[in-house]
Amino acid sequence: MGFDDSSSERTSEAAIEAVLTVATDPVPPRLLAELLELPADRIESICARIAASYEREGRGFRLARVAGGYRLQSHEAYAGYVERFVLDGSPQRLSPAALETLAVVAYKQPVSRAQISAIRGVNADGVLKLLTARGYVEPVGRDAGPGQPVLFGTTSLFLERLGLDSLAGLPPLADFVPPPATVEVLEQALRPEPGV
Amino acid sequence: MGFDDSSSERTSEAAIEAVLTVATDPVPPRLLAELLELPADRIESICARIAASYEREGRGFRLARVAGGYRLQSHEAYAGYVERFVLDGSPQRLSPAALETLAVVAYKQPVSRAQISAIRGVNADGVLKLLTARGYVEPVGRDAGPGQPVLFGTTSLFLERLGLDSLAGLPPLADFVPPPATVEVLEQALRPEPGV
Amino acid sequence: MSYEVRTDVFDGPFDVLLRLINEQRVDLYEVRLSGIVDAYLAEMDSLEHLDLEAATEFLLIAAILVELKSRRLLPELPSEVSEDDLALLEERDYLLARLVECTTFSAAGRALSELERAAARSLPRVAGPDDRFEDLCVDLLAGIGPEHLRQAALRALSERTEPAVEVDHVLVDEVTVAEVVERLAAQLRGHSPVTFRQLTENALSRIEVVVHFLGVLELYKQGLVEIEQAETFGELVVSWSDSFGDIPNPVNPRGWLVHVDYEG
Repeated sequence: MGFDDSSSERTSEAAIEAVLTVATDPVPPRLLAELLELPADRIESICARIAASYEREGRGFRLARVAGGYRLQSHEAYAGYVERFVLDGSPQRLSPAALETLAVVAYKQPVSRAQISAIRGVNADGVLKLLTARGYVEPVGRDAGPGQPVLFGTTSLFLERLGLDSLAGLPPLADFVPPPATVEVLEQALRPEPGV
Repeated sequence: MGFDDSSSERTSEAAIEAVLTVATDPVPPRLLAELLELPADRIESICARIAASYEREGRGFRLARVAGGYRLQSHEAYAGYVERFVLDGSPQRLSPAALETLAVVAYKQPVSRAQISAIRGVNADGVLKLLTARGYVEPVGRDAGPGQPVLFGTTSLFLERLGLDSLAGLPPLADFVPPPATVEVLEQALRPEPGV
Repeated sequence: MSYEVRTDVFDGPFDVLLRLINEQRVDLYEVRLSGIVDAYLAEMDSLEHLDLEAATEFLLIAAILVELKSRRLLPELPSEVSEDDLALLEERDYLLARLVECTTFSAAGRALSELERAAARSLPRVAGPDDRFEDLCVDLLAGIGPEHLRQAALRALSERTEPAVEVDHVLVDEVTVAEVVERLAAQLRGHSPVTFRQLTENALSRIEVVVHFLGVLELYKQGLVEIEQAETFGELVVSWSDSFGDIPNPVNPRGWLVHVDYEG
């Protein structure tokens, strides 16, 4: 439980836990070091302590070191519950919002996360994560502009599931003209600087 | 630490933790009850215990009850770190006009566009469009009356973003009725002659 | 006098009125109505399309204000209250009810914003299942064909529009004037005079109080009750009118607080 920790040590532990809670991908120790303004080796030792405490307390999650970073993940001892949850509790079909996001990627690829969010009017992170995890969407490159945002496109699995040979098989949007605001957002992809 | 817990109790706690670690939406207690084959009230008490232990141990995450379910979220005490980590930043703030419309929908739902316009004294189309795009508001049905206008209500995303478990958690509208002194000011301003 | 008019989102006539009354703390009769009108027209011009409903609403309010103002400016008014006066009072109280309601929802909106701000300090976990559970996931695209995708793209890329023309009735509150008139008549008939305060002590909201006030006015208009007020701002005392005994039932009023028809 660490009652012998200094309070700043506890704060560092909790700050790392907070960041890992919201992270969707493994967080490199270097990034944690920047956030907490601590040397990387301190981060490593703090993370080791957190991991040990979860293990000792028999928590349902663990702190794993994967792909060059740390992430929270479910403990394999409870994989049975997680499997049933994924089967019963996770969406059986795409929500209308998710389908619309997928459609934007399909028709307007390559597009950045920020462009999708701007078109949809809501943060698209969660949906993109889901679509990527299911293999319908993947990163296809980076924009040349500042921050070099990742650009997304659809996968061959996506084509396969829709029964299409190629993207050319998507039914045309015909004479549909998007409203000016949408056009503006999309055109930014064609400029050297995305400005998003 | 709970070393006096039965081991099945510890298993239940950990199983819930494992499921909440992989969940992307609030998990209804009913679903947890099915997965763990426990009555729903047991689930509630186990979740209360988990939440209390995180709080007691000063964890960087907490177990919250929102939109009718449980979810893990970062602890607000470490919001500074999380905000720096999540570069996307917080969503754009809603204008006073949008907030007022959102309040009308929240408290009067299901409510038609014309009813909203009448209360606000101004056409609500644009603002409703914005709130719908943000995912805070959605059409929930049609009125039986003439023209069968679309009726709007708030979404579970609205509850999630406000950190509410259900609409019952909204502060009572009566709290916002202007105090008598204010009404007096309004009344006097509209008084055609003193002492009617 | 300057008017702060919002430029990004149109706030509406009630907000402008409320701002004038609350912030500037002016007597409305000393406000140059033309100033409000000018500010409004400028606002209308800046909108992409003319909002007929809002414009009509504003003209209605302006008309009520002009009339109230003109009456105040007249030195002598007949001592007895005429039909026209009553109608004006009704309009005035209708307006008051709307302003109170508008104020209420403004405050509620600010409270929602505070909730959101507080909740945003605690972000949810959305990472989802680890990779090893990927195989378990069902095909989310089952049953979705290219045409579904096309429709979704059209929805996502167009501004969401709902059917624009609606014939609708506006329900300001659950309590209708008609209901209140009947309730008041039952309460007053054959009983000793009561104060307006007593009549409304169980009211749940201020709007309801206003509706009761309108109900009393309606009964007064039909000659069924008498209203006395001993002094300015004093208690209103309502009594059943003896001359009618207990013969007539009150006629249901138009119930205009309940059914406001908007044409547009």
